[in-house]
Amino acid sequence: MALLELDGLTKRYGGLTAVNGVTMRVEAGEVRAVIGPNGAGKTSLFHLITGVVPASAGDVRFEGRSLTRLSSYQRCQAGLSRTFQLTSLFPEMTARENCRLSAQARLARRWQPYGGQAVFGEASTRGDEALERLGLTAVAGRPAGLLSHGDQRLLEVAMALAQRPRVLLLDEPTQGLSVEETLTAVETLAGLFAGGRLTVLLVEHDMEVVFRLAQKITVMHRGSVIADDVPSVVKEDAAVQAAYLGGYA
Amino acid sequence: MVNQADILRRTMLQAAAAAGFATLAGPAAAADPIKIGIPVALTGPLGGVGAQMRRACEFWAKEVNAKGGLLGRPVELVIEDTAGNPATTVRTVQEMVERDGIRVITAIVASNEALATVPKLAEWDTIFVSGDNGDGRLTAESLVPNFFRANVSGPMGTRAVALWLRDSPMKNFYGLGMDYAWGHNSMDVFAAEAKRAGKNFMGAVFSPTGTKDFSTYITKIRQSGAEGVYLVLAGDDNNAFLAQAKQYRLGDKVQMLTEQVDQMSINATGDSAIGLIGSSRYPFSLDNPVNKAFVAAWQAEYGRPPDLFEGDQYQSCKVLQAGIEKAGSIEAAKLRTALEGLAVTSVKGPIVMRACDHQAEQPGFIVKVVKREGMEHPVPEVIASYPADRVTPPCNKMVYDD
Amino acid sequence: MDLLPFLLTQCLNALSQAALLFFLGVGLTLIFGIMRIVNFAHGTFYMLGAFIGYSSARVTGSFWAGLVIGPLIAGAIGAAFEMGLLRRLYRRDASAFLMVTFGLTLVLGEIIRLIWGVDALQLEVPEVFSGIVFLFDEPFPTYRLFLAGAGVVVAVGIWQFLERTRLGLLIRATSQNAEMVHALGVDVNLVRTAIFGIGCGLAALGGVLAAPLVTASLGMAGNAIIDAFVIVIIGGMGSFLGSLLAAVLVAFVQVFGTYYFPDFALAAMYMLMLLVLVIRPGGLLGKEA
Amino acid sequence: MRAVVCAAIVLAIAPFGLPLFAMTLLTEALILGLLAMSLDLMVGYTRLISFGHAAAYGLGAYTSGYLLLHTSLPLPFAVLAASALAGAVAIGVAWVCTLATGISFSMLTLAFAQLLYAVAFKWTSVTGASDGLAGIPRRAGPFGITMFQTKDGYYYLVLFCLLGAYAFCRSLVRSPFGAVLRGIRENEAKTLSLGYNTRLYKIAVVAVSFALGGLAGALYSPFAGFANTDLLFWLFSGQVLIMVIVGGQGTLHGPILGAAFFMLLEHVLSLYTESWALFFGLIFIGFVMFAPEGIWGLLTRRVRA
Repeated sequence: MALLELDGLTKRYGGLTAVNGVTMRVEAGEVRAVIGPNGAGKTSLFHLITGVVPASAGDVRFEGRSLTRLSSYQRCQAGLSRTFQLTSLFPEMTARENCRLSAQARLARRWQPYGGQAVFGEASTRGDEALERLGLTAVAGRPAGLLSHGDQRLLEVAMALAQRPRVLLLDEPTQGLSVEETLTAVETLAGLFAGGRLTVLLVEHDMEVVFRLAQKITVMHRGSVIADDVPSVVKEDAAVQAAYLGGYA
Repeated sequence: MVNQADILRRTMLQAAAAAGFATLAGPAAAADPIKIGIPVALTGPLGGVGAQMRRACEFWAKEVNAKGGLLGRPVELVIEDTAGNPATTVRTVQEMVERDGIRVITAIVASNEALATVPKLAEWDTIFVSGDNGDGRLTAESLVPNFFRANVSGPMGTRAVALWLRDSPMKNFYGLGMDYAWGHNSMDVFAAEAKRAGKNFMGAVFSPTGTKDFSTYITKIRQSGAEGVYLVLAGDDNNAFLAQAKQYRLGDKVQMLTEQVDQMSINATGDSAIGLIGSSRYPFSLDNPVNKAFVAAWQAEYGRPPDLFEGDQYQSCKVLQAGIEKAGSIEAAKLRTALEGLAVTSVKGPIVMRACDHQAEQPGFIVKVVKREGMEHPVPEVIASYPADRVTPPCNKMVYDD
Repeated sequence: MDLLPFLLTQCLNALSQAALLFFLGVGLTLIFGIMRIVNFAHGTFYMLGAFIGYSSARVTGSFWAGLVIGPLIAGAIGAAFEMGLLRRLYRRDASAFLMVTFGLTLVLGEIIRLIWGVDALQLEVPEVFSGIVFLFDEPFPTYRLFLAGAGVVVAVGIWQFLERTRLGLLIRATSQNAEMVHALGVDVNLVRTAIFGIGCGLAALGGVLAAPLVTASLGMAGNAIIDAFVIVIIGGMGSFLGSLLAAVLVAFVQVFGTYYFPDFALAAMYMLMLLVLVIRPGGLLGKEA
Repeated sequence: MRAVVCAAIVLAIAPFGLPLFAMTLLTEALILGLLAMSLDLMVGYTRLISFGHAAAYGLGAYTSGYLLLHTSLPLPFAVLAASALAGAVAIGVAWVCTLATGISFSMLTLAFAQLLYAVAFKWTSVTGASDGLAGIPRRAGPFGITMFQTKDGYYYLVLFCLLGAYAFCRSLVRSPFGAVLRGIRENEAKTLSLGYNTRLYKIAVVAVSFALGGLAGALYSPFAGFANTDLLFWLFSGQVLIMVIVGGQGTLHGPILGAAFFMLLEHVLSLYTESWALFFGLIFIGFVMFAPEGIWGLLTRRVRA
């Protein structure tokens, strides 16, 4: 049984079908990228998996359990942590507080309305660990809103990581970064994924990034999956080349 | 209203008394003013009425002080704005009591302000002589020993209208009142009185305070087929209704009757008020020597005759004055005894503050609004008057037996 | 009264009332749509219009002079207020506007009291419209017909203004994206001043037109502002068409609600507002959810 | 923290130094302070801008007034019951209002408060309609305690409630729960995506805020001996919101200062001039223009400088 299974997942907006019967299996420990041209339905797919928008048809299963009826925060509680295409942080909190609040969400007494030293202590430990892994310890005390754009993108990953997720969903982690920032970010992420302990689902535009990070690639085009394999095979796929990679080759 | 010099003077007086000079300081003690609290609505929707009441109090104080004061002491008014808000009124009076040592108040404008204030009078050991508050309950179920009503109450005004109706050929009546305690009380009295007079009361409708569009109410009145409609409206609502009723030509078919007719609303509605019949708590045209002197002095001071609330508040001040003179003090216990059963020759003729429910027995007047040559606005003209014993309700009651 | 004349009378009553509510609401909604300001002082401008209208009519002897002068002066005061104070606050959060317009309400209200006194003042219906027409034998004031007509004229006028004129175009563009308009070299400040002035002027126009029905009094502002809020909220904040729709809806609910359920006259408007908001949190035609 | 302890001590010894009427004003200022502080939980810490906080105050005031007039419940129990009722009603109100966010949320709270106002106007048997409830007693008890019947005793009850509520709120906003509120304030969508059921947190904070606002109202009606529909009117909601902003939102003590400032300024001005509203308004405008961070901000800026 795969960790995360999508079964005929479909989203229709009126006459437009944004996601059309996507079926996909993500195994534990796998780093999977979803790629496709603009409007292919990648971000919509993310929204369907995380429950931000309800699916028109199909099912999302996590560890064999259907998530369809769970709302977005419940899916997160189940172990899916995500980042956003447009950076979404708590700008007035420090980077450390951002991670702490994120980690706190996975603790049983996260809602405790008094005291809370124990909760904060545990959450800080997890948060600091995540900051460390993304190399953000040096800027941990700065307000998130004042960090460089590159650090903000990484901070969002750190926040997701601090939740110790079963599946990490990253929506274009290098979006809007300069060439140099992208390089740094990719190396950091590659280091992070190296141990094989994380299961990652990644939407990405930048082909260099995808081929550097992903073990498996799903290619989407106009809402449908047109290829699903290891990078070397996908690269050679004629349909993919026609639809998408042609522009890069 | 308190200034530094005032506080200083008071402190010195207290010091003198403490030093055992109290007996020697006779003249100084006599100059210690009698302070009267005026917690009156000067801003907000009741500001117009409040301005009249304050004016009457100031006129009275000036008059008294010109004649050497009360008990040989000058009268000092402590005037504060309540904005017509009962909570503010209670706080204001509390402060007057605690800060200025005030033991007598008058000139509260609205009945709900008065109803909020009276339960506290005992705690404050303070006498309150009403000059405007019409709610029948103040001298019935809500009566407290320290409250006195020198003015005409709402039920009394309604009663006067009802007495006038007995002699009128109209048979069928409808009612429009403000959705307010006063509106409901007065309407109840009117309904009961109309039935007793063998008239047909066809029902009433109540509009929320602040209603701006009366068209639907006018439709309802018209549909009822009544010959007369009894109005219990005040302030902006009253003005709006009269203006719109005129635009719908309601007066052509239905005689409008109202609990109180005052010049201020006539001025605000102009010709719309012409033909309106209602009771008046105080019409300035009363023919008696006390009133003639009062109107003349008022005219000299303000260049116009006194309006309803001015006359009624002035009467309250005179009652208070007579009480203080009789008691020789403003101590609540003494003043209360003095006021009970007190007879005064007022602007409305002889009146008696009866002991049983602290309501002043006084006559009722019915006026009709007419246009007069040489006057800018229409004026009320007395068309009937009823003696005190017919207008004043039985003790502690809001309804009448006959 | 038969059913037909009854229905006709009530519908015309509602339409005349809708016109007054529309004048009140549309200015507020325009200001909100463009400037994201909840203008607490809107009711006070309405009241100011009534008082200036009264004085101008008294001095010139013509209601129509008041109808022109009232909105002009109120609009000028509104524009001056925007230039003098509001303009310095656009970088701050919405609470600053709430407070500064609350302050203006107090100041303007007190100035009106000092100038015109506490007594209510009557503005006579203009001679032309002081008569009545008979609808199946039921008298109906021509002034109310005029009000309904004025509502239609002003609504069409504003619509044409927004659609056809350059300023209208800028106003619509600014409500979409102020920075973009600014980048195009347009003085956004000027647009804001204009819209604030126009909004206040519209409120004052409503005030002058309402004065013959309710008299000019110090109680006007408090009543008006909550009505204006309700119209804007039901219609959707910032939506011109929404405020028109809401004014008509509220007027009909009030006129017929008061007739059939007089005990709920006060609650009807708020129940309607709650109902609309629960179904459509952004209001009938609002964009925000 | 030291400043808070100092302020508490000064307030505790105030009855020994202040004249009677000043104590009346101070008591009312503290009650309003409690109300403003309760609103700060929503406005300052969660950015839930409520235009209907008068509903909490009015609910509390009417409930304790009704209980004291018509039952034999001792004063402290009546006050607590009123506070609990306000909190319970808030759960229902918040459940509906949190369907919306931003300005729509504000408008829904306004609609609810106005509906409550309309109900209070019609439900004569309970609310006394336009008359309100008058002559509300400060009943003795429990266990024969008569302390609260005296002026100073009542002041201490109010002070105790305010300090207790302050300690509670302070602990709340610094707790894990408070951290989530802060998250909602800064970025609600993100907070939701982190796995927090933000709507539940919002409903909870509205309930707490209403319970404390209700407590303030419940203390007010036996203090004034009176409750009426003005306490529920939208204008009052606006004033409380302004007290919070003037004082400095998101600080808890700022709004208490704001409330005292608002009330005392209005009071002092109205003593000296009939045109108090003119100066009151001008001072407000001046505040916005020159002291954007509120009274607390102004004070701390002075201290730092």
